Amino acid sequence: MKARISLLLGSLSAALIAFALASPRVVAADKVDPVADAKAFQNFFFQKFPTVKHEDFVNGPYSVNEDMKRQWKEKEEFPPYEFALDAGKEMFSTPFKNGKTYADCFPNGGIGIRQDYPYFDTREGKVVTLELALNRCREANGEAPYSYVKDEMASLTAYMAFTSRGKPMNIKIPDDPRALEAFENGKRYFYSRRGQMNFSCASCHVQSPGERIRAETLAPALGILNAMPIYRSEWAGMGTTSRRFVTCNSQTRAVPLEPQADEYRDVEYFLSYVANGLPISGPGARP
Amino acid sequence: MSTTMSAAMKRTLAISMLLVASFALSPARAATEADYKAAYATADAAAKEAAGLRNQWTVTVTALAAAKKAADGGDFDRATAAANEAEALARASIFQAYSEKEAWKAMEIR
Amino acid sequence: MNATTLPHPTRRLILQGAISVALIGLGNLPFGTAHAAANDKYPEEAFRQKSEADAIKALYGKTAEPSDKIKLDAPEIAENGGVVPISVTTTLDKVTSISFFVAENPSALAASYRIPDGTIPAVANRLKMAKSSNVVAIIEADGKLYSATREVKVTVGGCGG
Amino acid sequence: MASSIRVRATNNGDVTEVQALIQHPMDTGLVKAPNGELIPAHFIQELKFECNGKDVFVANWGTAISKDPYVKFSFKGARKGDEIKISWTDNKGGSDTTTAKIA
Repeated sequence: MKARISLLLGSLSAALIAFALASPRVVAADKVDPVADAKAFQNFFFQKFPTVKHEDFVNGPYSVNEDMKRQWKEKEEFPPYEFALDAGKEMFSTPFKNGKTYADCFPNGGIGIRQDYPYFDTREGKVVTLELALNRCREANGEAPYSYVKDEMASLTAYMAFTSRGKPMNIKIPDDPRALEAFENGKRYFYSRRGQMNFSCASCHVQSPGERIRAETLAPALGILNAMPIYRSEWAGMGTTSRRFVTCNSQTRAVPLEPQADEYRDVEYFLSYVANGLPISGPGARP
Repeated sequence: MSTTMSAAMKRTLAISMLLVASFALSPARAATEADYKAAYATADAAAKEAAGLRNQWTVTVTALAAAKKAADGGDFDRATAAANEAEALARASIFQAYSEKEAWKAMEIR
Repeated sequence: MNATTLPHPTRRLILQGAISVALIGLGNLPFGTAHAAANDKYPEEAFRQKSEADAIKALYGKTAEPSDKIKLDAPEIAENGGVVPISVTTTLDKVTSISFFVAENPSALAASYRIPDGTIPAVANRLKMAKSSNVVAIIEADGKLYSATREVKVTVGGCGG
Repeated sequence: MASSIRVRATNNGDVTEVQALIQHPMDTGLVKAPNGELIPAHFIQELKFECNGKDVFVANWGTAISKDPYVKFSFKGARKGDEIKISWTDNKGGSDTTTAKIA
C-alpha cells in the first residue's frame, strides 16, 4: 500500500513540475526596478478605484465601502485606540532604569519619524522596522524586549505613528544590491501563494479589495500599512504589523514565521515603499 | 495575461485536493504499530522539509499531532491514516513552495 | 437576591422585596411587579430575561407599539459583532427612558437609560451581538411605550484558518 | 494611573453634548479563556452623569455592552465651565469616578 502511494505521488508531482516549467510565464530574472514597481502598483489601484481620492487609500476597507465608512467615522469620534495612545505617550516619556528614554534612541527624539520606517541598515545589510528598533533600544538600555504582538509594542508604535499623522510615507532604497534584494524578496513574498488555502497576500488585497470574505471587507494593498498599529474590533485590542502578518498567515492555514522574520521585514519594506507619498494615518481603527 | 495562469493554478490545487481526499478512503488491513511508525517517520521527514522551505501548512502539523495522539491511544489504523494524510499535506506544501518560486510573477502588477 | 440593606427600610420596600423574592422562586413573573424603570434600582430581573418580550415586561410592565417618531440607526451588516454602533433619537416628548434589546442575544436586554427631563431623548452606544438579529429600541414617553426595530446581520470575518 | 473614564463635553448655546469612553473588559461570563475555563462575568452595571447637583443621564448596562464601552448623549441647562461628575460601578463592586469641565 505504501509503495502505491509514493508512486502515485511521484508521478503526479513530476507531471506538474514539468507543466510549471514549460509554462509561457517563465521569464529571465528581470532587473529589479523599485521606482517602476511603485508607479505600476499605485496606478493599478488608482485605475481600479477611480473615485477614491489617492490619500484615502490609507483608510483600508473604509476607502472602498460606504456603509463601513459611516461606521468608521462614528468610531473615530472617540476611537477605541485612545487608551493605547495615552499609554504609549506615557511609556515614551518614562525613563528606563538607566535614566535614558526612547527619545535618546531615535532621530528627532522619536517624534514625527514613523514615515521613515522601515529603513535599510547598510551596516547590518537588512531591513530594520520601527518595532525592531524599539526593542533594540530597550535592550541597549538594559530593559527586556516587548513581545512584537502584544499591547506594549502596539502602544509605543501607536504614539510614534500619531506624531507622524499626515506626513507622506518616505521609504528610501539605498544604492546597495542587498537593499534591492530585500525589496525583491518582499515583493516575492507578497505575491507567493501559501497555506492549504493556496492564497498569497495579492489573492485578497490585489485581486479582490472591496469584496467581502464573510463579514470582512478586504482592504486594497496600496497604503495597507500606513495606519499601523490598528485597534481591531475582531481582536478587541491593538495589533502591530507583526500581529497582522502572523494572523493573515494562519488564516490561509500557513504556519506563521516568527515575528520580525526576514521575510516579514522585507514584505513590510516592499509594501511601505510602494505606498511612498501616501499619508501616515496611524493608529487606525479597523473591523 | 494572468487569467491563463490562474486557471492552471486552479487545476493544480484541485488535483492536490483530490489527492488528499483519496487517502482518507484507501481501504487497508488493520495497521500495526510498525506500519504506523514507518508512516509517521516519512510524514515527519516531509514536514521537516516543508518547514525548511519555510512553507509549512498548519493542517500538516495538526494531522501529525492527531497521528501521534491516535497512536498513543493504541488506534494504529487511525494513526497510520493520519500520518499518511500528514505526509500528503507536507508534500503538497513542498510542491507549492517550488512551483511558487516562478508562479508568483504571473500575479505581479507590472 | 437583591437584599441590599437600605439605611431606613420602609415597610413598602420590605414588602416589595419579599414579593419579588417569592416570585423568583416561581421561576417566572406571572405579573410585572417591576415598575417603570424610572426609579434608579438596577433592573436585575429584566437583564436576566431571555426573550425580548419578557425583558420589556420585566422592565416596564407593559407592551410597546411601533412608532415612526423614532429614528433607530444601526448598520446593515455589522463590521464586527463585538462592536456594533447603535444610536436612537426621537421626536416624541416627555421621554423618561430609552432601552435597547438584541432579540437573539443570550439575554435580550442590552442597555436601559434613564432620561431625566432636560436631557435630549437620544443615545448612541456600542453593543455586542451574538449573531444576526433584530435590534429593538424601546422609548417610554409620557407613560406609554413605543418601539422601533432594525435587522442587523452579523457574521465572523476572515477566510477560515 | 489615569482614570478609566475619558470624557468630552462640548457646549454650543443651550445644548451640551457628552461623549464617554471607559476602559473596562466588560466580560460576559460566557467566554472561555485559552485554558478552557469560563472567564467570570465582569461588567459595568451602572454609569451615572451628574451636573450642577442633578442626574443628567443614568445608564443601566448588561453583558451586551462592548468592551471599552462608549456612550453619547446631550442635555440642556448647562453652560461652558460647568462640571460634570461621572461615576460607574460594576458587578464585582469595582468603581471609578472622574469630573470633566464643559468646553
